[in-house]
Amino acid sequence: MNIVLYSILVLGVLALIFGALLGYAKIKFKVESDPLVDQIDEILPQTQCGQCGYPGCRPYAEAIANGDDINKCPPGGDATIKKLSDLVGVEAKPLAGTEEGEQTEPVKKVAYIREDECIGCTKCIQACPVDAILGAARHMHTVIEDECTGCDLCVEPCPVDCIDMLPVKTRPDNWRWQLQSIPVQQID
Amino acid sequence: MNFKIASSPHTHVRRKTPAVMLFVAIACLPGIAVQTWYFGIGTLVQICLAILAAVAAEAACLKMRQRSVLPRLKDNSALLTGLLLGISVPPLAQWWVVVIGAIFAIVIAKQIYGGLGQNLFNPAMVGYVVLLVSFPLSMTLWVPPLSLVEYPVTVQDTLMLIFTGYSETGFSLAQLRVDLDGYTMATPLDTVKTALTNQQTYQEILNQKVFSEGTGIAWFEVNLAYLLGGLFLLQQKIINWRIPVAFLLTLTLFSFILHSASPDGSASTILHLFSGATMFAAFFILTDPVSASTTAKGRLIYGALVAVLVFLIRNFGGYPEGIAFAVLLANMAVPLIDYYSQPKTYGK
Amino acid sequence: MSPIKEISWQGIWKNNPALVQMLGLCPLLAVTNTLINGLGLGLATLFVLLGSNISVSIVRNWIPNEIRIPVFVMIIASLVTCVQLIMNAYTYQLYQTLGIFIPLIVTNCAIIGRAEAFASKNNPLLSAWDALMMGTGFLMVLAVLGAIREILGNGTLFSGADLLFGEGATHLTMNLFNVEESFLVAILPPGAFIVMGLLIALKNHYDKRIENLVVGQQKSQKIERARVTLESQS
Amino acid sequence: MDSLIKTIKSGYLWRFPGGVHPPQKKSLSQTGQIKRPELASKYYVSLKQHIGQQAEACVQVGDKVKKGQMLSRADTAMQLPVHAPTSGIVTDIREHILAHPSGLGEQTIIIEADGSDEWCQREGLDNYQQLPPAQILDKIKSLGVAGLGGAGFPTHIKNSRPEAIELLIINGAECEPYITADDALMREHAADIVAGINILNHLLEAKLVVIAIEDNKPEAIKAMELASADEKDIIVRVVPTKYPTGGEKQLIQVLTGKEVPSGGIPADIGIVMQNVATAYSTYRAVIHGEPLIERVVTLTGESISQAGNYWVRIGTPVAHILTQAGYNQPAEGRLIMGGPMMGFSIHSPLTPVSKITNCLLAPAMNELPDPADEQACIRCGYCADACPASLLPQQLYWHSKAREYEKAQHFDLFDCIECGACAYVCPSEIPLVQYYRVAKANIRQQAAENEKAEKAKERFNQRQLRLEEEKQARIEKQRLAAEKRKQTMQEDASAKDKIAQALARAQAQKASRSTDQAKEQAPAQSTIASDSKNNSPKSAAQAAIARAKAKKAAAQKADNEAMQSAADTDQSDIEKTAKEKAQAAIARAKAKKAAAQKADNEAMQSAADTKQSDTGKTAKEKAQAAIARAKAKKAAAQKVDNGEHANVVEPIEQSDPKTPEPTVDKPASGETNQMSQQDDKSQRIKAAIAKAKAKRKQLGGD
Repeated sequence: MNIVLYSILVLGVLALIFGALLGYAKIKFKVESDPLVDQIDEILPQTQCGQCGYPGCRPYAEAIANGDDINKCPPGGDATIKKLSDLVGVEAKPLAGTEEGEQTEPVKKVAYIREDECIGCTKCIQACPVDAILGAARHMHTVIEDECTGCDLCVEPCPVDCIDMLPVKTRPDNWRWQLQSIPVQQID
Repeated sequence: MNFKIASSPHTHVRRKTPAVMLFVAIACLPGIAVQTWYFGIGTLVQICLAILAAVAAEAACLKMRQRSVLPRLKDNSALLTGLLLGISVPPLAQWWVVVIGAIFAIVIAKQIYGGLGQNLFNPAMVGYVVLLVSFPLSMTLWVPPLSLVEYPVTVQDTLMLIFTGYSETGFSLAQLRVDLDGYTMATPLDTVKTALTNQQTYQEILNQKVFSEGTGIAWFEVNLAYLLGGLFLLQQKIINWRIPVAFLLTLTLFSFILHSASPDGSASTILHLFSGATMFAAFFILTDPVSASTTAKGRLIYGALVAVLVFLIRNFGGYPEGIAFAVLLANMAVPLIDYYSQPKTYGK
Repeated sequence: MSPIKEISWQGIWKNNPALVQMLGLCPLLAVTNTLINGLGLGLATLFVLLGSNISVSIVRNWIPNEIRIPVFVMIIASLVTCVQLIMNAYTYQLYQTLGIFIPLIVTNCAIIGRAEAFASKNNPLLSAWDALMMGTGFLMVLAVLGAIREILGNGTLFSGADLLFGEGATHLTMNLFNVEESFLVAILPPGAFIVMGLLIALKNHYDKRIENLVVGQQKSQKIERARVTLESQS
Repeated sequence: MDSLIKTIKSGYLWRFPGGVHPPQKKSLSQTGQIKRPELASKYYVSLKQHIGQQAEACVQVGDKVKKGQMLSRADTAMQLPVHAPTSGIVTDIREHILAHPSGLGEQTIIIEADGSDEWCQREGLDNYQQLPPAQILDKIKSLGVAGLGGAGFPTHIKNSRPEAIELLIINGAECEPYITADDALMREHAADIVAGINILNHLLEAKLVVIAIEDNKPEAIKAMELASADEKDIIVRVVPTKYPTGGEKQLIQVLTGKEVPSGGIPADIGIVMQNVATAYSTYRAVIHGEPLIERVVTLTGESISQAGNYWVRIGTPVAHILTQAGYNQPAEGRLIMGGPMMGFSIHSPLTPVSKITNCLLAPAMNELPDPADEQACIRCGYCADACPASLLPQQLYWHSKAREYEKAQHFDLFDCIECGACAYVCPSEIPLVQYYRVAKANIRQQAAENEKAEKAKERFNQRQLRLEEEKQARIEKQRLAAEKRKQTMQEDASAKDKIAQALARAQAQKASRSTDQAKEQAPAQSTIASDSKNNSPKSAAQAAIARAKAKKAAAQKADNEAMQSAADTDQSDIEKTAKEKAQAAIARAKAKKAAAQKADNEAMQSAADTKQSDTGKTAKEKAQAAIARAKAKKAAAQKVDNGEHANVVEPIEQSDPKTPEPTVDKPASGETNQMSQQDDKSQRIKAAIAKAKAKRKQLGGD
């Protein structure tokens, strides 16, 4: 009987001590905020295009932190998914809406307004998430190329379809040494 | 006019990887010749077996991994692995020993890591260590040099021994190991180890028959031959001088210090340098580019590290020869060594 | 898939505690030099897992979140002590062979992992099933590993069956082949790592095959695009 | 520094780590005078030939230019002008392939030579010693002098460093195999080079000038020693032949033992390095006023029968000089601009020679064999032994290949000078340099993208903030207005009228706005409404008003008239105004909100009035508007294969697709006469529709 008594006693005392320790730890080492969202937001391409189903990159970052899929960002492509999977510790999946093995290297694009067709309706200006379109009502608009994220949100609202999404042109300056991909130009 | 597009530089040195491997193999030849001279045709049989097994294993693995087989076999790396392993195995060990070793070396130590260039450990040494650990008996059955053998071992005997375990006349290998005077022979290092644990002094040990003038019979010459091959490699700039030099110097230094401190309780420097696999290891094993360090400083550290480990194992460890273990241990340290021995970049 | 089926699939294959979660590797690698040793430890672990999952599941609603781990450990430790005493009583020789690895079951992450991940969130019945399946998965790996190493190293199978199943099981021991020298590496710890690695590779290989067969059947749904500036227009 | 200069003077040489000794092959082109090929018929002068920004062209197509005339204007410091290589006519300014490994194009001025090769007016600065440095620098800049060694760094910038310069190194090492351009120049123009050096040193006031020449050019060494014998601050230093001794950083290390700090420039340690050819062209520019329009180019390789050095005008297409030098192209040849170690293979025979082209290498089939397939890296470390920058190429390769760019940068990827020594010695024939280039380009790209993303995020957040503020303001305003209304209601009973009015207005606004609702009603209404004047194709035509809008002419016209109608509005009676306004709004383009907002008061009123007036015409207008929107929404996909439509489209299809506008206008204007004044709009619309159709067809045809 003594054994049982001692056992209970010892365990009880231990429980008290460790209980106190745990209580202290809970108060002392409380985690305040979640830095994960910031890290995820860093990885996202900040096009603010909404193709993930969230209004902007930050909301999507929050959603990922709360357990949403990481494969909903078409502008980021596979590279972003891979980085996200490394950060969040989730298995990388193919981009939503595509098949396994399908290449999803995003093509960087810039919006371009065919200025002679623009009627100055300002709709695209209102649609642009980063205020990259200049113009006033009834005056021709134009896209600030450097600020455009290529989200194509301005294309649909345009009533006269005068906005094109053009791939960013490769110039000698931003050429990436892809020797294989160069077409042999035949001039004259 | 259409032009081909290519990346600079447009000119290349004409020495390719297969050639480098072949050079190393060729440099082994003097050592193999001397070894065959002293220990019989068994050495050559083992080498052939090892090479065959290694190349076959490599081909099978490549096939399974769905890689192109022939171009990769042509890089001669499997051949070299087999060769190095074949040299290390006792000449009269049974055939399956070396075959298992070669398969293990190629499959587990090389292909599973991703093939040539990806392996962390020296494949030949992995194979050797697996054999040594698994079949300690077979792997320590070095016959005495032919000149000392009581019963002459013919070519047929050798083949019979390797493939059946018994010689034509029905002797087992253990029986053949008995020399003219009826003593069981072992390698010099083995003898030293056993005798020292039996409280004999080093001078007494030297009187045993395996020794002549401070070095083991046959082993001195074998080492010399490998040294020769190594110098050829150095001259051809196939290997870098840093690893062998660091290795040999450190081994010399440590063994000299210990031998000076206790001349009776430890082997001499000469014995350390010219018996066992010292020279073979210094020029052919340690310099395996894939698993060795690649920075200038790192190579010195790597060579010295192996030497220290060899010295420790030989003198204080359980095995008479410790090169294989030392190499594997140092292999593990290579990424670390390389990381911390980066050269100073220009302008930094 | 019904939850019962799902749990079985998860425990035995998909989320196998040894091959996939890589939990409890210490005893796994240390004792599996023969099939019987593996079976013995596997059964012990299975029993503890079953007990702990049921107990945790029963009391799950009363455990404050902050101290759940200590509570789980306490439950598991008690069960391990029971198992240890039982083995000591009935399979003394096996108890001797397994040695420290029986008490070490307490620290087997597979068990506390199940308590944390499953039992603390599900009802006792499901938890018991989960424990059974996870335990079986673990046991199977132990047994296979032990069998392979035993065959490679000694050329035998079921050697020492009497330790686990009593005297009557002695004839179970099979001598598959005789070699002059055993393949020692298989018995030694490195062999455990190598064989384990190969087992995992094999499993992944089959998974990939299965995946290739199934692939193309499901395609992820299209996402409704959000209009960042929709509300600001109205 | 003084002691260092003493050491340098004593003849001591340091050495740099690594380096390789590829076969020299200089004998192919080393002998003989520098030849002058015939003039080409066309020259392609790229506007950008150097590091820095592209200058703006200052000539126009059709201009007659003289040899040496400035073709582009350099406004900022990092710009350099280009000059006409010969006299002739500017025939085009367009994108043309550039002397760049990418084979991409840049703006290029194309000059058709007239054969007279007539100089423009040149002015030298004979008494440059008396002039302020700024004037000399300006001369150098305006004559387009750039570093002729490799990168083409503008010379005037290098020579106007604010730091005190102790040492001027003239690089005549020319370490790349095959190339002998500098060698030939030194042999033939040593005195001019020394004169150029004097000009450069006059600007820099360095304590010592070292001319470094590799020991495989004995004649050049002799010539330079002879020419500089009288100059006490100039010494000729012979350096051992090893690749890449001619690299800026390596040569500095060999001559001074110092290292240029990572990411820095030689001026940071008091050193400036210029190429011998740069010194020569500086001399030509300052003393003779000749712009940089030609340079020595080595044409070599076993495919060229008359290998040697040539004075080549900048902008000459390589095909021209190759023909002159007797080039027989092998079946699958490469043509390399630059040397075999660092040169790049060019894509087209029309690639022009640029300021940095020092060699054209046309190897025979087995002279420089193509690299075999890349094999596994065996970590042999030969590359590390060969690297002149003491990098670990095998690690860089590893990380570059795995795209672990952070780790690659940790191993100092950006200190790689891409000399190619590592790839030269690699036994596995891995194109190491290519891996580094791709990695560097990707890292730069990534950095640019990150910066852009950061900016986008900031802008997005700012915008969100602004929208939120606006929303608050709107709510506040509405609240105030409601309160005010309440007050007035209580105060004044007669306000009821006003409310009625407001309601009417609101309704009108809604009507004019709700395009989507109108869409459904549109077709039916339109057919009825347009019965009187428009047959069905016509109404369909009206329906496509949106498309019509898409065309410039129509839009402009509409704009003008809408303006006018808007102007008329005030004068004419209310009903008419209303109609005009509505038309204007429609014509202005389905700009739902814009129209609603802008036209606010008037449009609202007019819409209300329109409703009240209830005339057939108004209904028609509305229908048109609705239809237009409907069509706009349905857009391109719908193809109406109406016979009548086809008629309208027909003439356009026959005409040149590039100029549909005038063609379309004709039938449209023909119809105009038959129509009443009020309907000139519908005619316009029709025209526009036709255009839109044509365009769609064109697109479809593509």
